[in-house]
Amino acid sequence: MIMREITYRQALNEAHAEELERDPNVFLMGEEVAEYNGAYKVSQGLLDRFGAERIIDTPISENGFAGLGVGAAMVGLRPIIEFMTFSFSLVAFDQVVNNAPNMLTMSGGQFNIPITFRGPNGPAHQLGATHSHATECLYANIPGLKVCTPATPRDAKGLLKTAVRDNNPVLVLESELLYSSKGMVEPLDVDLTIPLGEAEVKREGSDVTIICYAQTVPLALAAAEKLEDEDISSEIVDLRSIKPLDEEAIYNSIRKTHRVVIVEQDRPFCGVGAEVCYRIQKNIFDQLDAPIARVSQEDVPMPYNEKLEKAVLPNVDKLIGAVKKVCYA
Amino acid sequence: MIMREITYRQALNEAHAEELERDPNVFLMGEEVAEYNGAYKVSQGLLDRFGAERIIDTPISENGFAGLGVGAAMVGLRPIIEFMTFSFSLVAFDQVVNNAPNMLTMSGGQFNIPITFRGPNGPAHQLGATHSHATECLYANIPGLKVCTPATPRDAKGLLKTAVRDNNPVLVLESELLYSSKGMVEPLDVDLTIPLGEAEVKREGSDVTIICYAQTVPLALAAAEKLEDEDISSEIVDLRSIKPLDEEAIYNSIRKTHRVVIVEQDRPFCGVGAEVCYRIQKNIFDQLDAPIARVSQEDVPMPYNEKLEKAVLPNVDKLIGAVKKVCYA
Amino acid sequence: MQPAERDEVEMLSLMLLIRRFEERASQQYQAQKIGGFCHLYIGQEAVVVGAVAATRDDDYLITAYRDHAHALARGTSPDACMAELFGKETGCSKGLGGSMHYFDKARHMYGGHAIVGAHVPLACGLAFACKYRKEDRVTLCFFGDGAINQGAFHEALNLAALYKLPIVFICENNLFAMGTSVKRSTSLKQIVDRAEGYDIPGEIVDGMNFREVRDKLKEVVTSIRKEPHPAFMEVRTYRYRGHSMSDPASYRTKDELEKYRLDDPIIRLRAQLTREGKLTNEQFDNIDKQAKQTANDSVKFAEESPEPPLEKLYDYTYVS
Amino acid sequence: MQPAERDEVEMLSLMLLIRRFEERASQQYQAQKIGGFCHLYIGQEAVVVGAVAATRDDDYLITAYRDHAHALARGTSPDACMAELFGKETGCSKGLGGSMHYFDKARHMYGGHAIVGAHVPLACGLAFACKYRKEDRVTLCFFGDGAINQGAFHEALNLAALYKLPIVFICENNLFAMGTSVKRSTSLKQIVDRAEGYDIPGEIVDGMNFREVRDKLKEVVTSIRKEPHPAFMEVRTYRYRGHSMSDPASYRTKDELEKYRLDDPIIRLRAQLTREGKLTNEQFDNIDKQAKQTANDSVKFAEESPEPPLEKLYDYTYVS
Ligand SMILES: Cc1ncc(C[n+]2csc(CCOP(=O)(O)OP(=O)(O)O)c2C)c(N)n1
Ligand SMILES: Cc1ncc(C[n+]2csc(CCOP(=O)(O)OP(=O)(O)O)c2C)c(N)n1
Ligand SMILES: [Mg+2]
Ligand SMILES: [Mg+2]
Repeated sequence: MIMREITYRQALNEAHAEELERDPNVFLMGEEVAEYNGAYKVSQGLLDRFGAERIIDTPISENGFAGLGVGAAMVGLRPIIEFMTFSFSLVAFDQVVNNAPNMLTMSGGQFNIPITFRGPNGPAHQLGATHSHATECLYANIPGLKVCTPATPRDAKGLLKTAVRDNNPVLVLESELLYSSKGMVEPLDVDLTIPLGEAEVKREGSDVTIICYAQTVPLALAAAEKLEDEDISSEIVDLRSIKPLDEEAIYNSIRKTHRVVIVEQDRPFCGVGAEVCYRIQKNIFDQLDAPIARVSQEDVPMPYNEKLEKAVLPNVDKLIGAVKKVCYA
Repeated sequence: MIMREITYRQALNEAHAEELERDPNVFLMGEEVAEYNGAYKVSQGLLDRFGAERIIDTPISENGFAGLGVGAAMVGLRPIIEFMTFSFSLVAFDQVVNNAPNMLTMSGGQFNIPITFRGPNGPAHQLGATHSHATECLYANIPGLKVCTPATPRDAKGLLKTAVRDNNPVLVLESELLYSSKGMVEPLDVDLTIPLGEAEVKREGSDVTIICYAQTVPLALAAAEKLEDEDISSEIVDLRSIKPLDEEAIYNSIRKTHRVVIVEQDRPFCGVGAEVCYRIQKNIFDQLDAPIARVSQEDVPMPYNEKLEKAVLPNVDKLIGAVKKVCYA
Repeated sequence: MQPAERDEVEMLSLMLLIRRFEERASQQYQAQKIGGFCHLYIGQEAVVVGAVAATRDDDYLITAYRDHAHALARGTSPDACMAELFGKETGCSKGLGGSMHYFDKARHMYGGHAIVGAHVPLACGLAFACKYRKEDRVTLCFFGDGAINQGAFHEALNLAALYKLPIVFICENNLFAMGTSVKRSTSLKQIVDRAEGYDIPGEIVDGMNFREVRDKLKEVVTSIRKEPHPAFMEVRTYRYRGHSMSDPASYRTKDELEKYRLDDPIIRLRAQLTREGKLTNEQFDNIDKQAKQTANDSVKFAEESPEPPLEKLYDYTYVS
Repeated sequence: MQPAERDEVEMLSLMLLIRRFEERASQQYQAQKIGGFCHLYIGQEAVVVGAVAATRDDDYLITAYRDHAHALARGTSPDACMAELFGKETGCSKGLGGSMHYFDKARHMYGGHAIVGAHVPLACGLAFACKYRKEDRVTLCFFGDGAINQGAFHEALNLAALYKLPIVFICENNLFAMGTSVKRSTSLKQIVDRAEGYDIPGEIVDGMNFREVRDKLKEVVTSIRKEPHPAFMEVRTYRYRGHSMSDPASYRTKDELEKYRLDDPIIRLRAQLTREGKLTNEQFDNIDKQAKQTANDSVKFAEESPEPPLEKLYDYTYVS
């Protein structure tokens, strides 16, 4: 099997095409997904290939079309709803957190909602306070939703395909800054799926476990390189899914390293790292040789200025600082 | 000074009346707040006293009137926006998490937003999946918002009055199930305010610290009584404000007890308890004699059936179980 | 496939069943056998029964939280409906949904939704699916006069018009949203005018008159089946009871209520049928007796039904 | 207090300044001196300048992210505007807002808002405050044709009509929302028809004609000052550039663009003034030279301005 090097964008595009091909119940709906080929070109060529009945442009009505998707899913269609960014999903919050995940319970098990909400999530570059939301912790709080955060082209393709086939509402939180990044992916004739709820060790190490996901994966890998120079060996655990959370993978790594830093792209207060930290200390408290550290955003609205934005975001230096602190504690 | 025993509802009503009286810029807006005197009668009599220009009924347009409030606050009015329940604030999520808290940053400090969003929050009794949201962790994630959760009539009055005078957006998360509860409050001629960000020790103890807020405060007090019988002495720390969080009060108690249980009314994943746990283990790791335990909702959509609802919610038995576990660990 | 003309006496029986069922429910609520919110439809029966009379059993139906009648009209058993209120496992939503969340998949009843306006986009999704699959079903989407001021309603109407979805938006205008009269919530002289803002054809219908609801809707549905498009109906009706069980409804006068009671949809259809010689007093009394019996039986059924077992608590969050 | 008639030559200068400013901004964006999103108003200048000419300096103004012109028209200095794009501390939002978030409190410019439709309720709040305080200001709320399909827009219009707020909703209909034409996003023949659904008086205005915008708005504003009420204007205009700096705008034809260019609002007002003997070619050239100079100077100012200091990062989350 000869792997190919493709972009994250291309990987997502292939995932769409393959699932649209596979199942006539799958359709893609969102702003500018069809004629414009996607604001970030993820849906390039899909309109030409699958036609206007399955690749559907919408008005700027996120709440409306998210809800339309949920309704269609009630009768067995499998909508892929693109939010141009997940910052705009906040105007559709009610549909995503009420109608999609609660339907199964409210109907006593009669209606599951096989829907995928996807699009870029988290800060990109100088987009300011309203366009930089990292929504993973908000949505992971909601029972009935699944949330995944691919960091590589391979994960992007495999997780999106799995999401589309999942019989529950799944959020695929992509990253604008990763769309052009490249990575090795199975050939086109392989039906690549990656299970939700399986973390991946992206690098083995013995001194410290760095837990990361999405945009913080390349960041963690870069930090690990530098830490190597200082004789600190980092194990990089990419969560890939936030919910369900692969606790075993986390614990297995910590049983080796006994030290943990969580680097997350969201805001600190009730962020993903807080939950991961709670579970670690609850379940393997005795394995910890130092307090768990987190690197996340500063708890301020995102400023436009580039220097300030950088100061708000997690970065390699902050991560290295945190790793050293837990290693020398 | 002779304290009076009044209900939580009455305390909120007094807070409104006093602030409306004090400052002509204050007005109250929401569904059924005026002619109906409030869905839960919190605004009883205010229309008669302050007139239709200041006590304003709205259509069922939460996003619209929440935004209207933010706009009015831009030019110096001090709106109190009532959500009939915070479950309905989810249709106004964008206004609450984008326009209210980001304006100060986006405008480079020109526009602060002195607005109060208030109403009952969290599960009440058999209201089902869409009407039982505990939103505190969602809103506390957002920089620029302040979030408080009064558990007693005195706190309700004092915190609401402080919120209205605060120059930032503040959420006062009340509890439907507490509206009729009673407690001692200062006489009417005392201008009672309680600072945001100050926890209160509601009961002193030495063996374990129970951190609670809102509906879990009476629950914690009840558990403490029972635990007393088994010779476990619990210190009850009522957070009162979720954000800002009174870390010192938490640490002071733990330095005495070395054991912690957090009992929260929200859902577990990325809940308030996760954040509190992270901070404790980060800042006073060495003081802990046992892993931190949390009692929160089960991570499922709220069922209507009473027995199942009870099983989802934190309760005295679950809390006692958790306390014993950390005490005998 | 056109539906067989539904028998009017049967439809009258259905209205009576709904009324008697809700009267029992109201008593049981007061006896604290039922929890949470409970909103009664009493007075509005002709709306949904008229709609059901005009449509096929496989057309899609979705509504808000005032939903008992909608399930009963679609044929969900009164037993399952009452058991749902009691939170029992035999309920139409297994006791997990409650009064506001009746669902019946087999009868194409898609709920029972409690966030005002939020189900209107769902309705568009149902209609979208029909069009996507080239089925000739029509979706009936019921909502209150208060819902039209929600953003979700607005976005949904535009989407339906844009995509030419086969859907009828049925506004059950009972003059009030809780204690707020339409005049105080809506900037319009008549609600139906809002449909124009989406280029959707609209009509005003007398919701106390079963035949008018049925006939006007039939016309609309026939047109939609020929060529999918949305339509809007403002159906004027009245709820005799408070908004929910806890509302004394002191925002309106006794006179107003009495005026509407005189126009009662059940009395009206009964009178029409009697006048036309299709129904005797004796027959009516029998029907009513039967309705009461069924309602009483449903209470017994609900009482004797088991609660959902605790261990099922985790079974409804995700499916595999 | 009625505003003094604003000098038309001055208004022409303002339009030229806006255009030259944005041309410079565009160059600087391409030179990567400016980050994030940047949306140009080129072609639409007559809309906001016409509006400003019809109103007082103390009337309230609020708009979406395509906001450079709105601040400049209100008198915010080009230096502060350019510095904002550069993320500098001397910017009109201290470099924290960027292109989409221009604010100028002193000039009653309330932003600069980037979530489509979400500022329309804010505008209602501004107008509400005026009415609450019994001031006779009018609020001008600008938004795009794409915004009218957001729930927030809908709820706001109903609230404005219900509370009789002194506000003009100005839809800058430039025919496209990103790559989506109005025909593909909106179920209506003309946008202004949507105002009827709220019983708000509406008008269509030629947005390429400064005088028409000014005169029609003046009429509306005079009526509102007498007795507060909302009004709606669909102003037809065109943006010459792509949606944002990264959009090649391949969804429209060169011919269409050329047609609108011939109708350029600056050329048109210039021709009118020249014809009427109020402006010579030489004067125009001088004005334009001045506009270019001001724009160039603003780039220099922005370049030389300091960045906001790092330690201020925490100063803008809460005030005391
Ligand atoms: C978004 C939202 N806001 C508020 C409520 C509370 N609420 C429930 S029903 C109701 C009134 C609805 O009136 P209407 O739409 O006319 O329906 P009716 O009850 O008359 O059938 C309100 C305000 C809610 N459920 N959802
Ligand atoms: C809620 C929301 N959805 C999507 C976007 C992305 N977006 C930004 S501008 C725009 C198009 C808006 O078009 P229009 O309202 O016509 O204004 P114009 O750009 O033409 O001035 C879109 C889709 C957004 N900012 N907010
Ligand atoms: Mg109603
Ligand atoms: Mg436009």
